[in-house]
Parts: sequence; C-alpha cells; structure tokens
Amino acid sequence: MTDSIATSQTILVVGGGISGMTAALEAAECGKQVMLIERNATLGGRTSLLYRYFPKMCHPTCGLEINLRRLKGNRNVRVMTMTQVVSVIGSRGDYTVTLKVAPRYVNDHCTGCGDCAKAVEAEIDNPYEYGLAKTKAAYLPHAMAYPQRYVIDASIINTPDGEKALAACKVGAVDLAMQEETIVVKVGTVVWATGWKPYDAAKIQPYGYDRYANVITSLEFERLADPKGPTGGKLLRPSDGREAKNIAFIQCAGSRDENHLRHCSRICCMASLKQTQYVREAYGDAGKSTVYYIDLRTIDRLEDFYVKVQKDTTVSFVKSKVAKIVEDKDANPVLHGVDTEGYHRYATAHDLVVLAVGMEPEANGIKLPDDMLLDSSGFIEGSRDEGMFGAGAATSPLDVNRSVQSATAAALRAIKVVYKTATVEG
Amino acid sequence: MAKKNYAFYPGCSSQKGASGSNFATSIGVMCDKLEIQLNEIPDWNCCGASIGYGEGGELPRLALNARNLALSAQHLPGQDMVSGCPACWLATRETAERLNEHSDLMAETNVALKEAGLTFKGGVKARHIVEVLIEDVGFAGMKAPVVKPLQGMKIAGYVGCQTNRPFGIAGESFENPLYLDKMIETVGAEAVSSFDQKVTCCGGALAFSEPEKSQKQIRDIVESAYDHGAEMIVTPCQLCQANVEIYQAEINKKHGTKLAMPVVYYSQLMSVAYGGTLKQAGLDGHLIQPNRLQEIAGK
Amino acid sequence: MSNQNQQAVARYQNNFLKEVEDRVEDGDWVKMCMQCGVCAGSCPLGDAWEHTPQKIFMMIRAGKREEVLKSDAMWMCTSCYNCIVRCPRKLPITHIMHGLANYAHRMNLAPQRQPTRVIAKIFWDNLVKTGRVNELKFSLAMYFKDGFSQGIKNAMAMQSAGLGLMKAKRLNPFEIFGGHKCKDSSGIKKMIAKAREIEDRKKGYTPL
Amino acid sequence: MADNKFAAYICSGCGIGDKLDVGTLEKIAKKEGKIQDVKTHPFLCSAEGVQLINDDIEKEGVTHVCIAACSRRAKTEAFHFPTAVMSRANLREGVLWVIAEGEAHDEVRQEMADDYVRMACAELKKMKLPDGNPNHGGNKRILVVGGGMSGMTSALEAAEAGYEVVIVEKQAQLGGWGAKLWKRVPFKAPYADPQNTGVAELVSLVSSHPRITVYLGSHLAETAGAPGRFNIKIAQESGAVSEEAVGAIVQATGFTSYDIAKLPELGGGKANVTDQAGLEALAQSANGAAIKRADGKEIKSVVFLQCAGQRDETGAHLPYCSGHCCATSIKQAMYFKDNNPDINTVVMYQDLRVPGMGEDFYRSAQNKGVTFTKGRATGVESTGATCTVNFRDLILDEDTSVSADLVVLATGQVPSAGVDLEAWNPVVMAADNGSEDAKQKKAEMQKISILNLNYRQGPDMPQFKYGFADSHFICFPYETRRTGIYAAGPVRRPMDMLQATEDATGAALKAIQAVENASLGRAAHPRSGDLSFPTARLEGCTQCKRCTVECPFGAIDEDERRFPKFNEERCRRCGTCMGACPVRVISFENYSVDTVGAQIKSVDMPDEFSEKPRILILACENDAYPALDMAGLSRTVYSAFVRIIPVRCLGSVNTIWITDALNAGYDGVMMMGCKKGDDYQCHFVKGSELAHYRMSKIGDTLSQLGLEPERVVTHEVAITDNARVAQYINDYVAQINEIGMSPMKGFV
Repeated sequence: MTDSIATSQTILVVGGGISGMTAALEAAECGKQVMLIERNATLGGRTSLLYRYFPKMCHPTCGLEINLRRLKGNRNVRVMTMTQVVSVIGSRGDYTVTLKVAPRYVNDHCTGCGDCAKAVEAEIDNPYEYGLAKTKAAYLPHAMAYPQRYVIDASIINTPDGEKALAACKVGAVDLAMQEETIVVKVGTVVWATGWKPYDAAKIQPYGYDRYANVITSLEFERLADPKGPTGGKLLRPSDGREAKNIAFIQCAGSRDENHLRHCSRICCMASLKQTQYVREAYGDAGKSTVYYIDLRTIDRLEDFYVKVQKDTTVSFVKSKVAKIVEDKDANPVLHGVDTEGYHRYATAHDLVVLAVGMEPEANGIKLPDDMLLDSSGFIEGSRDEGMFGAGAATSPLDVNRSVQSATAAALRAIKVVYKTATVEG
Repeated sequence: MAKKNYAFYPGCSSQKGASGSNFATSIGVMCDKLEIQLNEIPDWNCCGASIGYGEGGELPRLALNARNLALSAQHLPGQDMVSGCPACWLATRETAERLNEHSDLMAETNVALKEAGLTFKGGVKARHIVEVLIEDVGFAGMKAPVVKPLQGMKIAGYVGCQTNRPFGIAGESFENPLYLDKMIETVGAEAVSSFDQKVTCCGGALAFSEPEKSQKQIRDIVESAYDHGAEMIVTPCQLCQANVEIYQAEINKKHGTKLAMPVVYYSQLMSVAYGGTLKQAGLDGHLIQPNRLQEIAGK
Repeated sequence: MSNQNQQAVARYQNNFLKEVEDRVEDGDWVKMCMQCGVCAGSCPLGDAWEHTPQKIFMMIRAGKREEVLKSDAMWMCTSCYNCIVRCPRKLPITHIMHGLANYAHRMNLAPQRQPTRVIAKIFWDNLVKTGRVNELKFSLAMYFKDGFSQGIKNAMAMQSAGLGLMKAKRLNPFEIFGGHKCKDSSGIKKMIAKAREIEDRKKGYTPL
Repeated sequence: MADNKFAAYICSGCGIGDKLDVGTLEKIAKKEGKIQDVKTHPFLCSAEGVQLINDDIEKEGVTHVCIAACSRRAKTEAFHFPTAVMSRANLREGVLWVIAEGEAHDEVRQEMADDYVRMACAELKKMKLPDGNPNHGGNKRILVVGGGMSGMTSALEAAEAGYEVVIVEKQAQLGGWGAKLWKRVPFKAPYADPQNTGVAELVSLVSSHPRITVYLGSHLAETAGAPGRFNIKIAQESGAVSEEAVGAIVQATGFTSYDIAKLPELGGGKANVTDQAGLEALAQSANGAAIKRADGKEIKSVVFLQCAGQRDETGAHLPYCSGHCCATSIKQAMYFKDNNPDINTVVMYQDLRVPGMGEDFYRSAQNKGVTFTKGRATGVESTGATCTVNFRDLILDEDTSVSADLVVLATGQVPSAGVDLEAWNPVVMAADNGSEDAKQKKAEMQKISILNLNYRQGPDMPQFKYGFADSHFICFPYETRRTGIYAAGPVRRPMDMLQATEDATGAALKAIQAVENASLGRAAHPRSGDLSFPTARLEGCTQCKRCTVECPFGAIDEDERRFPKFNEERCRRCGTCMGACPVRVISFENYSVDTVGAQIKSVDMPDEFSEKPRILILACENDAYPALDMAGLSRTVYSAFVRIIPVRCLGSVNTIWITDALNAGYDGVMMMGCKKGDDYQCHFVKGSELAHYRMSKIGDTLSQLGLEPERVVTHEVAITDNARVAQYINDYVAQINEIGMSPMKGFV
C-alpha cells in the first residue's frame, strides 16, 4: 500500500535516538510534517542505555522525558517503531521510500499492564542490556520506552508461551498472527539519524575481550553502573561476581588505529573520565581507577571535568597504549605496556578492564541509497542531490551535545528542501 | 585424484644432516597421503634468515630471495613456491611483495640477478606448507588419511612468531591463532587450548648472541606447557623446534630445573597418524624423546 | 668521528630524521609514529631495550644521532613482528629496527663487540661463501667468536647438545669437509657483490 | 463561550476494577466532585472508550473532562481532547501499582484512590481552557548579529528556508574572523590539505540574496520587545539610526583571540613570536609564495606552541581548551611544508586534540614531515634574529631547547558576549539607589553591550561560563534564558569553523521556530506548544518586584507605573512568578494557586486518632513525577498516606500551598524537585534553587502554627530515582509517625 499521509512536504527521519528525535521535533515545532521511524521497539536509542552524561553527571532519561513530552504534545510527528528503510528512489524533493515494519505481535490496545510478561516463561537475552541480562520473551524494552507498549519476541510465536501471552492479555492487545508489513511513502527529504554502534571489541585481539571475562566494553560498564541495570548498579566482575574496585580504562580501543577505526571517536576520553567517577560513587576513596591513554581529548570547557578528575586521588593516568592483556590465575586481567612519558615498563593487574570502544557508524550495517556520500570511515556527509542529510553520530563521532546541534541543523536543511519544493510546486 | 604440484624451497635447516632434517623427512609421508607433490627448486640458496640484515643490508637480501623466486619461476613455472620454514617463507614472501610494490627495487634487484644469469619479473606466489594444508587440502582432507588417531595425547600447539606474524595464516588472529590446535585435533590428539605461550617468541634469532634472554623465553614456553598439562609441544617452525628442544638441557643445568618436554613438528604428528613408521616420521631425530608418539608409531 | 659520518652529518645539517629517511631501510616511516608506545610494550625482550622503538623514533626526530646509532637497543630485536602487527599507524617497526642496526653497523657506530652484530657478520659471511648456511661451521665460528679459549668453553658447554644432534643426524660432522653448497656459488657471490655495490652507491656508504 | 459542562470518566481496566470499589469512586465524583456526568468504562483508552468521551464533547457539549485511569504520562495519544479541559486522576501508576497487595491494604488503597478522584475533580473545576496569547507578535523576520562565518551561515540558511533576514555587522565589511584566514581546515574527506575558506563566496551569496538586508559598520543601539515583535534600533557609523522589526535574534558575535601580550613568559610581544592570527596575516601577504617574517627574513624553522595561555590552572590565563588550535597549527605547519618540505616545523603539544576525522589531518601532516613533539614549553627567548624555545621533552624526559626563526603561540578564543549580567545587576541596583559612580560604571559597562536589550534583567544574554553565552543543558544546546535569542558560533562555546557553521545552522532553525511559536502564542521548549500564559490582577499587586527579579527568562519588565509587565512571548510557562508572588495575583488559566489549592483542600482528612497521617507531595513534573511513575512501573511499594500533586516546576510552588496544607491538617509536606547548584538539572534554571530558598524561610510560619520544622522537607530527585523516591516517602512517613500527628486537624 502507498501511504497517503506522507507527501513531498513530509520530512522522513530515520532513527529514533536522541538525534532523530531532535531532528523530528525541531522540524515539527516549526510546523512541518515529519515521519520518524525507528528500527527498535522503542525510541531513545543508545543514550537511553547510558547511566549518566558527562560532564554534568545527569541522566539521559531526563532529556528523553522532555523530548517524549514534546512528541506526545505534537501532532506533526508520526512515529513508527520496528520499522526499517528498504529502499529510497527518486531525487531531492520527491523520494519514494519503501519501509519494512517488523511484527511486534502487540497492537495499540496494549496498556502496558504487564500481564503478558507475567504469563510467559521463556527468557531471551535482554537486547537493552547488551546481553548482560535476561528478560521475559514478552517485555517492555525499558521504563522510558515509547511507545509504552510490550513486545513479544518472535522466538515464542507458535509456542505454548505465545499462547500464554495471548490468553493473559485482557484487552486483546496480543496478536500472534501479526505479519511483516511493507509500506511505501512519498517524502520530500530524508534525514539519516542512524547513529553509531560500538566497535566490535573482540577484533582487538591483544586485549582478549573474547577470551577474558573481566575485560568488558565501556557500554557494558554503563549498564553495570546503572541501578536499573543487570547488577542493580553494583560494579561486579563477570567472572566471579566479586566487586571490582581496581578498574583500568583503556582508551582508543579500536579508535585511532589503522588496524581498526582510522578516526578518533571523540567521546571516549570524556566517557572514561566520567566512568572513573562511577567508581568513586561506588567506593569513595576505596576505589581505584587507572586511565591508559595516548592523548586526552577533553576539548573546550570539558577540560574542567578533566582537571576535576585529575585532582581525584583515586584516579591515575598512564600515557600508554596498552600492548596486551593476559589473565592471571585469579582471572585478573594483567596489563602490559610502557608508560612513554620517560619509559616506565609496567605489568599491572586490575580487577576489571573497561575498553573505551570506538564509535562506528551504525549505517555501516544499513543499506544506504547509492546517492549518499560517506567519508573514509563510513560517516554520512550528505547526498549527491543534496536532498538527504545525516544527523548526529551518523555524520561523525559526536557527543550528545554536538549530536543535538547537528540534528537541529539537519532539521533546517530538510526544511529548506521542502520549502523549495513547495515554492516550485506553486 | 591428481597430485597437486608445488615448487619446494626446503631451506638450509631442512638439508640432509641439518637441524631440521627430521622435518624434511616427516613431510614425506604427509605429502604422499595428501597428494601433495613438492618439486625442489634446483640450486636454491639461503634466504638470509632473521639476522641477515645486520651485515646483509637491504638489496643483497632482496637479491638472495629474488634468486630463489627466479629459479622457481624458471624451472617450475606456474607453481606456487612453498616453504616449510617460516623464516624462508617470510623472507621470500616479503621480497616478492616488496619487489612488486617498488619498481625501482625490482630494477636494481634484476641488475644484481643478472650477475647470476637470472631475471625475475614477479608473479610467483610464496606460500607456507601450512597454508597449503589449510587452504588447498582443508581440515577434512587432513583428517581423511588418519589410521592411527593419537588418542589421549595432550599436546600444546606452539605457533611461535614467524608462521604467525606479520603475515600469518589467512583468517587467523595474531594473538590467538587456532589452526594448529585444530590440526592437533584432526589427528585425534587433544589440544591444550589454554596454553598461553602459543605465540610467544622463543628468541631463536638471538639464541647464540643473547643466550640468557632467549633461554628465558624458552623456559616460559616449556613451563607453561607443563602447567597446562601438555605432554608434548608441537610447532610448525624449525627454529622454534630446534631452539626449544636443544636448550632445555642447558636451562636445566643453569637453573636446576627438570625440563624434558618433547618438541615435534605437526608434520610428524600427521605422518604417525597416517601410519608412517618411526623413521618416516623423523622421530629418531630428537634429543628429548617423544616416547608416546614413538610408541604409537611403533605399533 | 669517521669520515663517512662527518659526510653524513654535513650533508644533513644535523637533521638526523632526513638522514634516516634517506639511508635507513623503511626509515621514511619514522615520522608517522604517534608515540602511543604499543611497540615498546610488545617486544618479548622488552626490558633489555635501552631505548624502546617509539622512543628511538622520538630521539631520531630530536636529532640524537650518536645516542641512537651507538645504542645496542635495536640489536635486541628477535624479529617476532609483534610490534608490526599491533602498531596503530602500521609502521614496519621490525624492519626499521633491522635497518637502523644495519646502518649503525655500516657507519661503524654500533657497539664493537655487540654479540648479535658479530654473529650477524659471521652468519652472512658463512652464507655468502656457498650460498647456503653450513650449521656446523656456523656454530663453530659462533663458539670461537670470543677467542679460542672461550670457544672451547662454549663448545664444551654445548657438547651434549652437539653430540645429541649428531646422534640425531641433525648435525653432520663431515660438513667440516665441504658440506652443502650451491652449484652456482660463484654467481651468487657476484650477485651479492653487485647488490651491495648498488646499495652503497645509492645510500652513499663508503664500501666496506 | 458556552456554559461549562463537567464529565468524569473512570476506567476499571488494568485491574482498577478488581482492586478498587469503582462505585464509590463514581459517588465521590458526583457528590463531592460535583461532576454532572460520571461514567465508568472497562477499557477507557480503547477506541470505543475514547469515542464515548469525544461524543460527549461534541454532542453533549462537555467542556471539562476528568479522566480517572492511568498516569497523565500514559496513553496520551488516546486521551487527547484539544477542545476540552482535562484533569487526570492517577489510579494505576499512582495507586494500584505502588500500594501493597492484599486485603490488609484495601482500605487505605481505596482512600487514596478516593482522594485522587476528589483532587482531579477539584482541579478541573478551577481550570480554564487556555486560548493562547491574544496579542502575540507575528513578525517572522530574523535578526543576525555578526557577519562572520557563523552569522552569514545563519542568515543564508534562514533565507534559503524562506525567511527574511537582517544582518548587523560592526565592521565595514562582512567576513569576520574567517576573512582573516589564508586557508581553513578541511570539512570533508579527504582530510589532507588546507582548503580555501569560502568566505568570499559566502559574502557574495549573502550580499546578493533578495531576502537578506545587511547593515555594515553598525551596532544595535536598542533591542525592545519580545519574540515575534522585537523592535531594534541600528546605529550606523554615519550616526544615522534605522529601525527594524524582527521576530527572533541570532547572536553570532564570535571571539577575539587571547592577548599574546599577556604571555611574556612565552615570548609574547617579542620579535618573531606571533599568534595564529598573526601567522594567517603573514600567510595572506605571502599569498601562496614562501611565508616571510615580519622583518622580511625567510623562514627555515617554525615552532608552534599549543595551549599557549590555555588549559591554565594557575588562574592567570584561560582555564579551558579552545578545541580548534591543534588542527589550526597543523594547517599552518602545512602552509610551510606544502611550499617547501625542507622547512622545519615542530608542533609542541601536551595532548594533541584532533577528534573525529582530525586524525586523518594529523596523519597527513606527519606524512608531510611536520614534527610533533610532546613537550611543555618553559620559556621562549628571542634575540631578534632567532628564537629559542626551552621546553621539557615529556617523552625523552629531559629539559632541552629548540631554535626557530618564528614561534607561533596557539592562543585561545575569548568570546564577545557583551555585558556579564552577574556583574551588571549589582551595579544597576546601586545606580538605582542613586550612587553616582555606580551610574558611571553602568554607562561604562553598557558600552560593550551587544544587544542593548531594554529588559529589566539586563542588556545582554546571561553568560554561562568563562563569558560564553552557552546553554547549560546537554540535551538542549540551544536552550536559552532569553527566549527567541540564540547564540551561535564561538560566542557560545570555543569551536572550529566546521562546528561554527553547523552551530549557526541549528541556531537559525531555533530562531525560525521561535517566530513560528510566537505567531501562534505558543510556548517554546520545554513546555513547547503550551498555550497558557500568566496573567496578574495588578489591582492586588504590591510592586514587590519578586516576579520581575526571579523570572529565569527575563520575561517580566516594569511598566511606567512600576507594575510588572508580562511579555508572554518571552515566557516559558514555568510559573516561577506565580510561586514568587506573596499576594498570589499571578496565575495561568489551567495552572494557578487555586487549581493546586483546591486539590490540597479537597483531600478527605482523617482525624488525629485515625493513625492515618496525610502527607502532601508536590512533585516537579519534569523529573520527580516521572520517577514516581516509574516506581509504579517497577511495582515499588510505598505508603498509601501520601497524596501527590505534580507541579510545573518547584519554582512555581507558592508558600500558601504549604500553609494551606498544614492548616488543613496535613501531617507533612514533601517537595521533590530537580538537582540545584552548579550542575543544576532544573529545566527552568532556578526553580529548584528558589524553592529551597523559599522553604528555608518557612520556619517562621511553622513555629507560628506551633509545628515542628520536619513537617516540611525538600528533596532533590533525579528521573532515575524511582527506587529512591519510594524510600524517601516511606522514611518520611516513619519520621512523621515519630513526631506524631498534626495538631491542626479538625480546625478547618
């Protein structure tokens, strides 16, 4: 079916993370028609899986709440979750986009009461915990999920568990027969806010992420620190559940490395500095953080935060790219390398190692139209016909603040396209 | 099935009566069973090895290896040039690649080659026998001829450096390659997968000049093999084999240790598993006797 | 300072980096190092290094010619290639270390009795004679590198291994009378001589 | 307008019907809530349920709708009735999901639900449908202050989107800082070489654009009005003053580079020691040929010192990093290398900061032979012929030195943001009290003003940190404390040219949004779309000025009779003025002293001996209320003795509510708001701060009533605190039980 709601005056925003929501809302609050699609079951994207933001140590969900309220109060934005772009044809001002909507097996009758989750027994890896925890196969992605509607995992369709969910729902929201849908829409412009994904840490072989339980990624560490996370906010070692008090942070894990990502991922230095404060939050003076770095890139007034952390007696810095990690008999990761400020060799054991993994464009995993212009790392520069734009971390490794700026700018670029189309059309 | 033909570059250590001669012996049965035909390159010369650089410099080393490549191209056209010695393979492949990339080096090298009445135009692919086994034969192919599975043997797969870096085996990691363990398992033995010295350098290149340093490396490797319950070390590298086997006695003398860990080649495992005799497997050529393997071979 | 060193210094106006770029194998990579230190931490003989590779690159940029070339650091390279595969800037560090060692040797600044330097020469001479390495002659030469009496000691020390290897037919005593050699050893000699001649001309060495 | 007709709809779905006596709720709504029409539906958010309500609105003329179902944050798509006034009783997240299971709790659970229905009805009675600002401005032109890269970009982007733009530039020509550059850092792959700045092209595009008017050699003599109706006076060099009407403002006034003369220790002021701007000048005059020194001598060696007078912890210089300088020095080193590879160029850094694709630019420079030395400069000497840089080599770990024909100091960006209001306001106060030299000082300060706003709260935008006019919010970089006025480029935050153009484009959008909102009388973020606005019964006003002083957005001026003058288009609807007003004359149609007061009073108050304390919770709707909701979502149990009222911001809490509650016999009052202080998370900047301040003063009231100070408490609550809020509640109930029930019960 072709969707009548969208027209050449419609702005399609792909990706419902903070950048996509921002681009959509900023355009909508200028009175434009926007279609916001998200691949996952909820809006919010990666930032909703972070515990705190640097440098204010505030919570991502705080801004998400405001954006969701803007969204609820604004009828110019049409939100579609579990939806992906299959193809884009046409040109600036007149694109025909084919969308694929995956079945949620729960319709909009859902009141979020949770009866289905109670009834279902099967568990799956929680996709919103980086697999660190399990969740029922009928689940609400997270407390701030939007739409606040449950999802039934495809794995229990045609199983007794599926039937249990169906039976448990008093409002007829469970629809096990739901099928994948294909929708074709006409839009004037497309904003790709497809965000980023963590670089596959297993590829950084010397660090043994695939071999050592106590080597984890910075994103997994966010989940450990989050009271809503798998450990209830305790910094527990995966190997033995013991509290990790002496934690190493390895910078440029995949970034600034021609064997992995050519670019600097910008956020990792601040992210690790932030995470050293999680350690302080957990243990006070009894915690210990060591940051292994090449250059600390805390630019502009973020420098204040670096200075603050430098004054923290529980945090020390080693100017060194760690050469390799080996595991000792107690499963402690032992870091080997040389502090290059004056040549000091070290072999230091830590309870836990956090790899500050780099940012890779999520779009690397998405089939973009051939017309898109990408840089050497796959970040979006724009489109040849200047009718499609990148926004946020899809355009460059950006922190939240800069992503929102970028998304706001992208909203105006999109508005320019529909304005021109409208004025040409008469 | 027709035999696959390869130009063969044995290297100095695999000559009759040389330190790697038992390797040379052991690949006989292996190649035979796997339908691999190795055609020795006539009048091949030394590759310059790991320490050739000190005196040899750049161009003379390139010339040495170019000569072998040229001979291979001339006498065994169309055949990949295969070596069993990592150092030989590395030096040859490096030369082949560098000459391809730098036309000036190619020209200068040919000026030198002319003195030996040869020319080289590139186009020869330098490979390691292990590559041939994995890529051309495959693990299933290696398993097929097994008649005497090495049941119950716990073996530490020691890859070492140069088979693994800088080129390594396609698709394998530099830090934790798995192919040698897989080969051990294809012949029915158990690989000590937790062996953490898998790719540690044995210091072979400095065995003579820096004995203490190199012997420390060897000690770590052998002791880790013991710690992880291995009864034997297997390696694809001649220098590693000789070095790790020969110096255990020396280390024992110096440090009062009781190291006696047999060190054999993967080819010896295969040759035994394929039904080769103790002699055919070159198992008569060890300072530290790999008894269990010898027993199986004897049966 | 030897005459050719004076020439070098004069020609490069104390810009050691340029000298290295021009005359050391893969020397033009030195400028690409970003001082992360991963090479330093990757070397199996790490603590034996007076200066780590990354530090040597910095010293080269800082023009510390004598300190670098007279150091025995790069002679500690075991050619394990850990540094190469880990370097985030893909510097061919092993080759650069080899190149520096060779250059220091050719400039005759390398430590005189640096064992690896001595052995490298013995090894090379050994292979140039016949085109192949004769392990027995090489080993003997090795034992006697520090003089006759030390040689006997070394030989005795390794006797068991030696006899073992002979028993194992992996060390052939008859190689002392000839042994393996290339048929065209004379061609090989000429080839190497020519190669060296070209290299010396290209890099402005005074022939050895 | 037709008569008000009130209707209440009670949902019995989601287990409400099972755990609560819906009949009782209906009775309460009818009898006590005085709602004419009360209906119960088993699944109110279903299509049929919503249809039922819509029919009543359209056919039965219902004007006021009370929904007794789930939280106001849930099912918002279903419960959306633009033409009706709506209140919601939170029976699901607020009662069912948080009150302990089991019969033992049936009674208190029901009482809680009863009260929430009472409160929702009472609130509804006091609410009016906001009809939007009647006298909103409709001007959609955009003023851009500053004609540099940022300003021109904002102007062009807005114009291309169909909006008219006025640019005011103080220099005699457009171009600003960018025009002083020889080349710029690349914006796109490959990040290999310096690029043409593109300033000239931009200047011609802007100058020739039909929708852009440019005033050169001009500054703003006055800015009056509000979004949608700004009136500006533009003073030209000629002395002529022209007036323009605009709807929103982008301030792109850029920066000046830190004065090199303040860095004598690094050779500042000595011969052949210059800053990055100085080098650009040399490069421009060389015009592609070899760059020569000021004394005409050719340059064989250059040293770039990064972080000169930046990242300074002594307090003498700039504490921050300007972000662009590493890439800029790399670019400038390339000026030399591209021209002659034999020139020695050394970049001396402590942390080389080239984030993102800058890494490729760094590689390119190394490839061109630029030398990078990790070192800390200790001093620079200059003989006039040559310079010597003494430094600590951090890698080689030694003190050493390098000589150079030219030394370039990478100094930082100093924002041109105008008057610092923190310093301004005390001076104004003194001046108002007649101090002559204060008047002098005020006049002096005013000279550097950029906007010359005639706002009660001062002539420029409030500055955030180090003089930058930035937002304090991470998620909302364009959040501004002067509605309709947006900073763009380095005046907002240190940044490079690429980011400045990105920033300028974003700021242009916000300006467009501001004029569109203003034209509809709608609030801007965070209450975007809100049509309510504050009105004051001036006859009751005592001219105490608290509202004008405390408004976080400078929305309230004083009229000639010194009464507060509300500028609705500047207003963000937080209600801080309402909270501030001691005589309670300020209110919104749908949010007022009465809408909340009525809820407080409507609660059924058990007597002293019931052992059922009542605790009032005033919860900020931005963070605290969602946290309470999520406590429900995670089925976190808390006491059934609390009654929760969401407020727009703690800043809007009027102390009368507290005294009313205490008088009515509540045993305690809890306030839950956002974090205050340096890293404040209050969406209305000062609300939380003000609430704490006001409550610190409530002690007297309490003692007058003979009540313990513990009867009023304030908490900082983050949105993630769902577990903690429950804890706060339960602990407080325990504490109240110890203090004992309020003696005030039964008096009212």
